[in-house]
Amino acid sequence: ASKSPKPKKPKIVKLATSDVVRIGFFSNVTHAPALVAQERKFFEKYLDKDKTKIEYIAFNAGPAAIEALKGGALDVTYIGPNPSISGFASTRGTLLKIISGSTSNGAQLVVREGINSVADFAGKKIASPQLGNTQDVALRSWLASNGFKTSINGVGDVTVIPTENSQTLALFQRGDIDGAWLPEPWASRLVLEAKAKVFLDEKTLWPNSKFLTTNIIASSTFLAKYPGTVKSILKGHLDSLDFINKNTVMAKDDVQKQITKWSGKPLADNVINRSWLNLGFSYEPLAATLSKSADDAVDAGLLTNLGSKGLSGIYDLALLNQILKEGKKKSVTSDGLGKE
Amino acid sequence: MDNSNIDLSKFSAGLDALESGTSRKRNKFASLLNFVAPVLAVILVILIWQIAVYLKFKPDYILPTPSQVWASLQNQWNQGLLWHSATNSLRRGVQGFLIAIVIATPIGLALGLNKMARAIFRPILTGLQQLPSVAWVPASIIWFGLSNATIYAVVLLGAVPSIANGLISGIDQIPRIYLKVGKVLGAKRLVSIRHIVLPAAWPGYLSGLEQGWAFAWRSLMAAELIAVSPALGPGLGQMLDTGRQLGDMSLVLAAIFVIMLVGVLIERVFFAPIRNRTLRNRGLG
Amino acid sequence: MDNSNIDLSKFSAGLDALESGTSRKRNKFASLLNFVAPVLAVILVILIWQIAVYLKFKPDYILPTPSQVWASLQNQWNQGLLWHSATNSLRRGVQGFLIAIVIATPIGLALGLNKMARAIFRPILTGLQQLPSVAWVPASIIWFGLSNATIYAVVLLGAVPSIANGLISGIDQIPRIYLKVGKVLGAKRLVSIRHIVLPAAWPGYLSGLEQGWAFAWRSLMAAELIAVSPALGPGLGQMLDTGRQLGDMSLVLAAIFVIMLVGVLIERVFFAPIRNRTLRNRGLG
Amino acid sequence: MNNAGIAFEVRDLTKHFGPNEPLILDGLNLSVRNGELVSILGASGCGKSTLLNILSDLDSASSGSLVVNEKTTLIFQEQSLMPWLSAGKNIELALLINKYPKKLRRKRAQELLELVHLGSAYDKRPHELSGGMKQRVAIARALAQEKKILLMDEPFAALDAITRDFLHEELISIWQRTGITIIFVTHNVREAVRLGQRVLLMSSKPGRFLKEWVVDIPEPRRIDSPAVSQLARVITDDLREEISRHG
Amino acid sequence: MNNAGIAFEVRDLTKHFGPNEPLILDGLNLSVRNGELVSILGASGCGKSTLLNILSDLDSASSGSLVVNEKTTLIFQEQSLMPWLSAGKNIELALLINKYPKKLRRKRAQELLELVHLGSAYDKRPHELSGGMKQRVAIARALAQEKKILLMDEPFAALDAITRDFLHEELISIWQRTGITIIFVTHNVREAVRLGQRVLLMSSKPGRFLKEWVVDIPEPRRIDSPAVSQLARVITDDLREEISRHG
Ligand SMILES: Nc1ncnc2c1ncn2[C@@H]1O[C@H](COP(=O)(O)OP(=O)(O)OP(=O)(O)O)[C@@H](O)[C@H]1O
Ligand SMILES: Nc1ncnc2c1ncn2[C@@H]1O[C@H](COP(=O)(O)OP(=O)(O)OP(=O)(O)O)[C@@H](O)[C@H]1O
Ligand SMILES: [Mg+2]
Ligand SMILES: [Mg+2]
Repeated sequence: ASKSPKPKKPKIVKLATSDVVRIGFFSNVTHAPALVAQERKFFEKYLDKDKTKIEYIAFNAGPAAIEALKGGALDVTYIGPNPSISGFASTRGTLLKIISGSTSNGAQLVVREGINSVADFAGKKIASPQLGNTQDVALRSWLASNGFKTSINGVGDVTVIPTENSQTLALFQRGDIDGAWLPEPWASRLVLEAKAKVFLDEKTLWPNSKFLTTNIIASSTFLAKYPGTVKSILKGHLDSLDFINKNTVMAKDDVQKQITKWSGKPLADNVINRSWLNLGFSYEPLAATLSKSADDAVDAGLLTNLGSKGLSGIYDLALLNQILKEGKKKSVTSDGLGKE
Repeated sequence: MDNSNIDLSKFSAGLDALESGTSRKRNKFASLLNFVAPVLAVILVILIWQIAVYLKFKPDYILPTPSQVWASLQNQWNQGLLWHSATNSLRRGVQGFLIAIVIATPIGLALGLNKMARAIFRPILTGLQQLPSVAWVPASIIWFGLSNATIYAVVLLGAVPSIANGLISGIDQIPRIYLKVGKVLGAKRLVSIRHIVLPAAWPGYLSGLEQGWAFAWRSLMAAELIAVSPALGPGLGQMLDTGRQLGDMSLVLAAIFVIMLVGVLIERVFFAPIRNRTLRNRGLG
Repeated sequence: MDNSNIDLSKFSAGLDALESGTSRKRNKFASLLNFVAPVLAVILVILIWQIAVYLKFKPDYILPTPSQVWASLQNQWNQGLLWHSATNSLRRGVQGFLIAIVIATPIGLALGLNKMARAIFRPILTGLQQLPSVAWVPASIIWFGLSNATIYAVVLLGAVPSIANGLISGIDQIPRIYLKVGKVLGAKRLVSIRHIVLPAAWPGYLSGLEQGWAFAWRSLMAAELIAVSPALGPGLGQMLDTGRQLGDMSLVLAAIFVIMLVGVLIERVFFAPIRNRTLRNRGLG
Repeated sequence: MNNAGIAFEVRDLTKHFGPNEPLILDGLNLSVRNGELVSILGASGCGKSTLLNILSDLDSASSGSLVVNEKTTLIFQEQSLMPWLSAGKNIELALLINKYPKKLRRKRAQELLELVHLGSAYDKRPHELSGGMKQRVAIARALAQEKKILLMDEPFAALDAITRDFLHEELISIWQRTGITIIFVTHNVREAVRLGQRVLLMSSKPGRFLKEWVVDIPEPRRIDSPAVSQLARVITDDLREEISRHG
Repeated sequence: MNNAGIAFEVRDLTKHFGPNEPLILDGLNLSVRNGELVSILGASGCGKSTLLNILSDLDSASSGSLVVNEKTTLIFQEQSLMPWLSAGKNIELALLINKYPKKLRRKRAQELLELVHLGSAYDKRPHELSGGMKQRVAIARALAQEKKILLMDEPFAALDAITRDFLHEELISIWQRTGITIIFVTHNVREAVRLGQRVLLMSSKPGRFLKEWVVDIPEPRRIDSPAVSQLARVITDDLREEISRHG
């Protein structure tokens, strides 16, 4: 335990560190903590730069990140809950551990003018980002709880159309779909660019109005071998979260800079502003929401390879809790799904 | 060949490509070979695969066993997805390909026969051929929305330039004597195209068609990812993507297997007989 | 032709394809045309586009104006991304393609010349050709990690089957007389391949190479989506995808434009001269 | 127009293949009346095929004037059957293009094949025919077109003496019956004399007509008759002189 | 092995193209000594080219035995130059394959082209050559190989009488100088007599050797000499009889 916010080194030395650490992320507003940490060099702060080199790798989608993890080409990555679960399930729990939360909330059901009540959904077409992902599952279970039948191939009282977010905007503009359950920044873009209106914010459906959007995973082998390095990254991550929550304007600016750096083009200002309002940035793993969405997915027949053990062992929050304890903060729980 | 007694009943095996292929016996053997050999190839692949699995070369979530892949296939089958996806994809692929032929052939003919048209439009055609299918997806969705038209648009934009370019190079390779004969016989434009240019360019065109089919089929796999919707129905591309999303290598391999299978089937059932007949008829078999 | 006085200084324009192409004057005109015409084509396209924009045919987030696309290009340029991406992609594409030629040519030769090998392995080759590049991505990442090797693997798996199949069908179309001449001259296996089979199959092989390049380039665009890292660097595929992800049609069109441009450039600088020389040399120009 | 007048006329025709290439034909003049049968002789490479190509509009002259008053067809010196069609279908293609009634085509093609002694070759592909057989199918195909001017480029070169004799008679009989104009290029001097009303000798480098013999031996001529032999000998001597001029 | 013994021997050779096809060659017997020059005559389509193909191992016989004691080469009846090589390079290819020293190839190719009166055609592509010129390049290419057995399938068919005469003399001189074995297929009966030590007449349907004439006219023979003409007339009569048997 240290007194100043800047940690001293002694504890780190005890844990093994790697020569290089490869950190994955998406250049996307939901990965803001990764982007801000890069811009402000928070990871570098805790990693002895002579000993450990950082490689940042930007992914476009979850599967490639998981494949890179499987191929040993990636050590730690920011990623959504669904690829985390499928990566865990498809390797019977051997591939990865969730080591911290990062982002929560920021998904909304947006609809076109004229849909004012639940009853208006009958016969409508609603898009989701991807078959079996968090929003897709949430949409289906919400519809079910309101008495609408849906099916995986779409046919039902309400047609659920999983399609890529970028296409959702075009389809909505064309009038091919009547609404969509979308994460940020897409919910904001539909509202701002296509005059959609918010029918429902997903967080209202969750206990404490919080659900998981992005977390950090580490390769199990890397975590076992180099806990020191992982711990340093987590410290950087916590600094980044801290910075984001205290300096909204600067953080947004950092995010825009990084997005521009990696993809050549920033988000529109009104889009990032509106998205930001809907997102929460915290290390809380929100393990309960993870297991609930896994259960929902299994119920919907969308997660077939989850073994009898379920998600147990997916979390390893020991390092995070160590740091929290060092910072005299309340430790977090894995809700029975792994080390704390 | 000095002092050697040439055994006439056998033909020196080394120069297969040279055979005139007139012997029926040889043909029968060849057609049997043509059907048995691919099976052999598959068995070979599975054998190597199984050995690699036995050697525990990679964990099974990276290199699943044949039986795991088989189980994935069965699972898809039981859900009714496999048959539905395969037939859906096949239908779309074949329809898209046929439409592509209908569109590409006049384009290829026009550019093949007219130097001016070729100079102006061939770069555009070649440019279009260079574009990945995914480039067409946004535009197609905007134009055609969530309908099969979107999928066909992507397939067509993939296959048409390739087929047209194949026909153009087929026309380029026509020995000049046939065009001269056509002119001397007094063939007018259309008759000449129908009876001289197309048949003379046919071998080259046919190989353009095969490449075009591959383009069509691959573009289709990309197009099928656009959305899961009742209007579109499932497809093999979707199945492959699901496997990827779930990180389920045995499903990925199962999808790859079916995609290859359908592709090879098309080649065997459609292209191979036409190709063999063409070559045989022209004394090239 | 009854009673008609044929003007000798002109040649009936209709039968372009028939010309013997020996006139230098015509050749000069042709090569000028070859360089001016594509520019004409581009101007034409931009004109139609601009008119469509003026007619307010579609809102500008769907159909951006040429100047918006230009602005996107400039923006990418200013970021240093455009030049970096284009050269990165071009280098990878060309290198991958060259490696693909080196791998595909012996395969094509072996399957083209040996009936047994062809019967067994061609279905596999054709099957591989049918697979969308994205099918290779998981396996490649797992094998080669996030390195250029992964990208090359995807490019090779896209281009090799196409080039090999092109060579096989080029060999199939060799008039038998040349192989016979080779045998009568006493050419052994390798000499025969080098001096007879390859040159005789060359026109067909060349068109296979062009298709193979398109496959390589398109596969590259897919492979570049895997990830961006200092080890990989940006590429045009990435640029296209960014446009898609952002729903930014002017960036999408800008990327399409650059991808087409590089593709057409390769065709103009590399393939067109070889093709024209080949045809001219054989009296097919 | 059939009995009188000019079938085609060539005046001061020159030809070179490219601006820096030598003249192949230089100031060539030729006028052929309707219904004439003219033989052309000349050294290998002197430009006979080039002239026939120009007459049939397959190639253009570099300068000079050319008037062709009738439809022409050409029997090529090289193999010219379509490899994707059987012998019979090759002939039917000519009939089709010339709008011969569909129902009668097969019968007509068979007749023409029989004319060239290939009655049983209808279904054979070109690659299954011998060199001489291919040549004969090409002759039958040319006859199928019934054009007013028939240009023949060494049509009988691959035929044995007997078949050739027989086809000489057939050709003369068709010519007499239909009154078509025939230009017959050959290397066989006796054949030229046997068939031609006139025999033209072409020079080489550049090609132009050097000499002309009017053959007034009455039909039926025989190729081994003394009259034919004698004129052939005279012409051969001229040909030898012409060729030796160039080495 | 050069002066005595058998160059090749064919016994009871049969050939058909496919099980239900008629026999093209049936029980053909032929024995040729080293250094012989044998002419073969026969109707168009009787199987001459088929026989040469079998002798050069391009095709297989259906039954019978064949012993070939020397390396053979063949001049094809059809156009056989590689279209992607110039005339000179076509010859150099033959030299290359036969391991002729690299440095001397160009010179040797030029010599051979001059031998066939095409000294200035080195850089011409096949499509820029006339029919007769192509044939002569093919002859030069065959000579470049210096094989012990030279099979010639109507090699002079597209040449004018004078060039042909000249090449007859060249061929005889090469033959006398090198002692190679030559099989010469032709339709020109006088040519067969002019060149051959023996002249063989082949029947058709099925092909087999009908008759044989030993030509004992001393060299230098002239194609228009009475002795040659007389024998030619005798053979032509036999040929006519044979062909008329089949219609
Ligand atoms: N496309 C071409 N390009 C260049 N030169 C050519 C071309 N075609 C023909 N020639 C040349 O023109 C000359 C005449 O050729 P042509 O074919 O007319 O001769 P020919 O009289 O028919 O000879 P042969 O009796 O051998 O057939 C030859 O010297 C030939 O090399
Ligand atoms: N590939 C083939 N398939 C079927 N029949 C063939 C094939 N090749 C040749 N023939 C037949 O064999 C016979 C002999 O042909 P070949 O070419 O040997 O004749 P040839 O004596 O050389 O005649 P020519 O003097 O006309 O060249 C012909 O009747 C021909 O139709
Ligand atoms: Mg000629
Ligand atoms: Mg023959």
